[in-house]
Amino acid sequence: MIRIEHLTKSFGGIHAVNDVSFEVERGSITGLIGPNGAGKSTLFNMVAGLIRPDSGRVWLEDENITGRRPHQLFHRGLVRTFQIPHEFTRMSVRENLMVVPPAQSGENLLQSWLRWGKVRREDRAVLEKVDEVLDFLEIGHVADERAGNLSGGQKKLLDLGRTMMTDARIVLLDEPGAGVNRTLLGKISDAIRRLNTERGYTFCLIEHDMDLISSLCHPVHVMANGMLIASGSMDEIRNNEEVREAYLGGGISGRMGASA
Amino acid sequence: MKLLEANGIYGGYGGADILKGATVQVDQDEIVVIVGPNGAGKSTMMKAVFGLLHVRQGEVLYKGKPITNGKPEQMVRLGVAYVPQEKNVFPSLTVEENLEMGAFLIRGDIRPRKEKVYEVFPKLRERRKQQAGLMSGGERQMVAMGRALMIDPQLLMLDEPTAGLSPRLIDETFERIIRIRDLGIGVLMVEQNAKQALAIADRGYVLATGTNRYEDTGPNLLANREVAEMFLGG
Amino acid sequence: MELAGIAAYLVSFFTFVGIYAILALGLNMQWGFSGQFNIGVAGFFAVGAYTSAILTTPESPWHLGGYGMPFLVGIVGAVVASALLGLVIGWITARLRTDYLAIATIGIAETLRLIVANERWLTNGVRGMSGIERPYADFFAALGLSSAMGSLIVVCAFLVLVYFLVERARQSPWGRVQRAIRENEPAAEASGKNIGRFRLEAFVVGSAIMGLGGALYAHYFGFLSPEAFLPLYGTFLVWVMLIAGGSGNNKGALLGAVIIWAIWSGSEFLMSTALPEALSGHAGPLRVLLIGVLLQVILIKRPEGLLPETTPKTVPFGKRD
Amino acid sequence: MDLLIDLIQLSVYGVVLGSVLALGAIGVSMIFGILRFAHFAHGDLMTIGAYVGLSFIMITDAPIWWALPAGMLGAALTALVVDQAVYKHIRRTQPVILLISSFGMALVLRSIVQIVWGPSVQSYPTGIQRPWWVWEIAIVPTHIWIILATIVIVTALHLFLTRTRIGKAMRAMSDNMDLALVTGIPAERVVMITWLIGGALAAGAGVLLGIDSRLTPTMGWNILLPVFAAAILGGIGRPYGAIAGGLVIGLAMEISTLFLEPSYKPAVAFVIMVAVLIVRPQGIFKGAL
Repeated sequence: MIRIEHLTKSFGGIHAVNDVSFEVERGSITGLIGPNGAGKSTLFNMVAGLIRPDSGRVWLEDENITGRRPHQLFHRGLVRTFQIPHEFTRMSVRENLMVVPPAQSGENLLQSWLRWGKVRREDRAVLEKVDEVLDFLEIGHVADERAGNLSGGQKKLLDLGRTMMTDARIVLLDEPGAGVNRTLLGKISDAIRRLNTERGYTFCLIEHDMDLISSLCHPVHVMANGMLIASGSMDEIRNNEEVREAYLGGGISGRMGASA
Repeated sequence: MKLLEANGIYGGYGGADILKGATVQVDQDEIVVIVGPNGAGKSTMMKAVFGLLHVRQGEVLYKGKPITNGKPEQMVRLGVAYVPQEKNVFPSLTVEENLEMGAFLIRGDIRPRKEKVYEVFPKLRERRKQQAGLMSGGERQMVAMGRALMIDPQLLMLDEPTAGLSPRLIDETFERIIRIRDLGIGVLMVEQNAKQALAIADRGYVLATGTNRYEDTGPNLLANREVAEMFLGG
Repeated sequence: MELAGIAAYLVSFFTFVGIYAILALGLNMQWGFSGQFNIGVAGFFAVGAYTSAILTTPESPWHLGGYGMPFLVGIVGAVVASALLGLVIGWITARLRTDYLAIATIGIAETLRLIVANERWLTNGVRGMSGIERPYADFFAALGLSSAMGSLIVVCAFLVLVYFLVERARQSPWGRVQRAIRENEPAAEASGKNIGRFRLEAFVVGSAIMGLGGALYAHYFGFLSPEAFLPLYGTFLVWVMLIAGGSGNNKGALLGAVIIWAIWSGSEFLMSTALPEALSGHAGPLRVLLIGVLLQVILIKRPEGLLPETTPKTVPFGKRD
Repeated sequence: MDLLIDLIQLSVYGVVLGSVLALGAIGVSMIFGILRFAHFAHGDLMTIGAYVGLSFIMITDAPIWWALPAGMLGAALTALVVDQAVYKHIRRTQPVILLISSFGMALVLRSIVQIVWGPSVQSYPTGIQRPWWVWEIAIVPTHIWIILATIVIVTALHLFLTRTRIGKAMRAMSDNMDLALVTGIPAERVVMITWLIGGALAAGAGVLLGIDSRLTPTMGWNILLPVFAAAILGGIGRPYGAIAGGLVIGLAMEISTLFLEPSYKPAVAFVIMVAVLIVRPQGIFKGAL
């Protein structure tokens, strides 16, 4: 579904990402792991349109999406979440989700002024969707809370909820488990799995929590020093000597570049 | 009496706690390493100890005296120096000026201290008039550590001192850390290069999801099969 | 004071409040909703005022004009002209960080004031434009009302219209996106919103509303000179009103306009009567000092204003437990 | 030929104006570097400095140049008081709140000037200025003194920033506030010193401007825009760039009078600034505190 071809990016002469290629299959939950500074986030940001690659291409289906802005990618069905949750701080949780659906006619100011009835009708439909998402994520009890007051894990769920408010079916998750306690982590991974099996979402995620990776992801790609060093199932990865070295440090030369 | 004790620390960046009862202790003359998966709260622990993050519960003791939620300035006065992970030099200042900033709180002649740092890092003497921002990653790390040594600390806290360095420089850095320890300075550091760090450590802690999982001598932790597993799960 | 005097005073008081409330609502659109820092309100105010004045006044040897257009054409002209100005400035400053936007907007306002003061063919310069009529006076005279009263009614009518439009904008999905962009730009972009477009829209509509305020001022006051568009009157008071009332909250903007104008005009009255003789020559600066200190106190003690921003009632039906 | 003479003559004026702008812009730049906001009351600090200097020499009957240290002291203390009374309390909120506050503070300072010194135009007793003629260029003695005074002040600042402990700490804080804190640099004290120096530099600009022309309560506000333009042109947060920025803006403003009404001078500065912001939002000159 997403095809990454020979992506390369340097910062100040250091290869953060060096000629990486792989594919994210439709309907998969693809994992991307690697030690800090391996270039995972840089790669992610290139796919998500925040950083322009020095060379290489990103394809979505058969369309070249290299260098597209995030809002353009959004309208092609590709959305992302952030490592540190990005909530709309002083807006309620419900509003946070209501912002997302594209092509709301009320986003046009003239329509809002002149066709209030239609705008309200649409809002009602959006609200129903919001409530459904809140129920799905089991955070309905904080719907009227300011998003800034949520706990870190709840914000992660809200981030995931925002992706559910779209028609997008390919979601890039940047460390969905970072800084989240065990209980919520279970909830998050559960939500990801259900979205994948029940609703046909495709996920590509960066994660450090190996439990989450091994329970969810297939296949898993491993990066180190800006390069792809292994791909396969979690079991194959686990028995790969090079991966072991990369994670425990020492063996791999030139471990440089942007931090994850 | 321990040099530093941080017992049962709870805290985070607002919202949920990242640290959930983590404990770390350092003696004089020892290198203590904190390792663990990302998001375990390693760097957070360092910040909590140094007063950069609010400790919600638990206590930090320095030479037996409580210093929980002290100001960084106070820590420096007590003789604790901290080197953050990134952006740990003043880029527009020269090497020498960076060192002088390290000794900002010291009254009196700081030249002997500078000399002492130049002895540990001879390269810095050659480059003392150079702007720190124009130096390589390895050299910057030397400047950062030299800056921290200027207060003649009893405890040196290093947050991932080898991040982004090549293997040769990593080895050099660890050698220097051993020399610093041999000067009688306690070293507390967080490391991603767990294998090497544990190899030089007198003691190590493995942190996961904000709590202590393992605590042992460096070599013992290295030999521990379960600890190795932690980095790849399962 | 006689009853008639009090009544006349109240009419003038509320007319000014109405005009300032319109300006504050325009600023709320830019700052309160969208987080765009415009301290060149006076510039848009001036463009609106002069545009309507030039379009509607009879021919004069002293300045451009003689088009003798109807009142509503003047109003529309003012709105369009200030919207166009907002479009140009908003487009130039779209990529700038807050501080630069602030400097750029005050720069354009000061430059416009220089043009107004120096281009005598256009505006009669510092001598000002006089004889701007209240074209609605005849209509109200027929109803037995004074033209001052007529001005108040006209201003209030426009205020109601503007309030309605701005409040609906706030409650609409459009306003929701504006607040989302203000709160977290990367997340808004990741949610598929074209940030540049939304920003520009808020800036342009806010500018147009300020232009409308300018036009109403011109017809009410009947005389325009660069003095009226000093940053003090045109920009500073409006900002204090919005901050005091509560930025992001349209009712706050209204409340701020009433309270601050009451303090501002009340202080004039107070100082003309109660000031010791030695200070009587300093009434003007003392009033500015008072408002300036008031702003600092609000920023320190209650930065969210008297009426803090609220969440719009997005839920037309209550599904919540 | 005449055009060339005009051009040179205007360039001399431009350097004089540029000196004044540079002193103001350095202060704006320093405050931005450390506190991260554009200080809108800076022009009115200039005004305060000019008036304090004038009062000092009037009261003590001292020679005119004594106005410079007196005004600098007065404005430095004013800046410190303003910071401690107001800015200090809102420093932990968003920088934009400081921006609004300083905009209000500009009016507060101006009204204080009006109350203390009155609204009328005043001037320094420079006496009759007999120009020296070099070729066909008139050079007024005070202009030489203004440029020299600027050089002295800038040199002193340079020595302060590069030779003293506290000066280096200021540069360190503008480089990296977080690192400065963990190094043990006392941030509040450095901020206070920043205000003292920023205020003193503003007053330097104000007194020199007052000597060159006249004093009005709005003199500082009227020159604020060119000062900002100079700071932005130099790369805001970079004081040495501000010097170059000041000279470029000063020259452009004076030379523009060849073909524009002199009253449009601030607009010229503004247009240059906008052009710079469009092309290079970071400013033109590279350098650091």
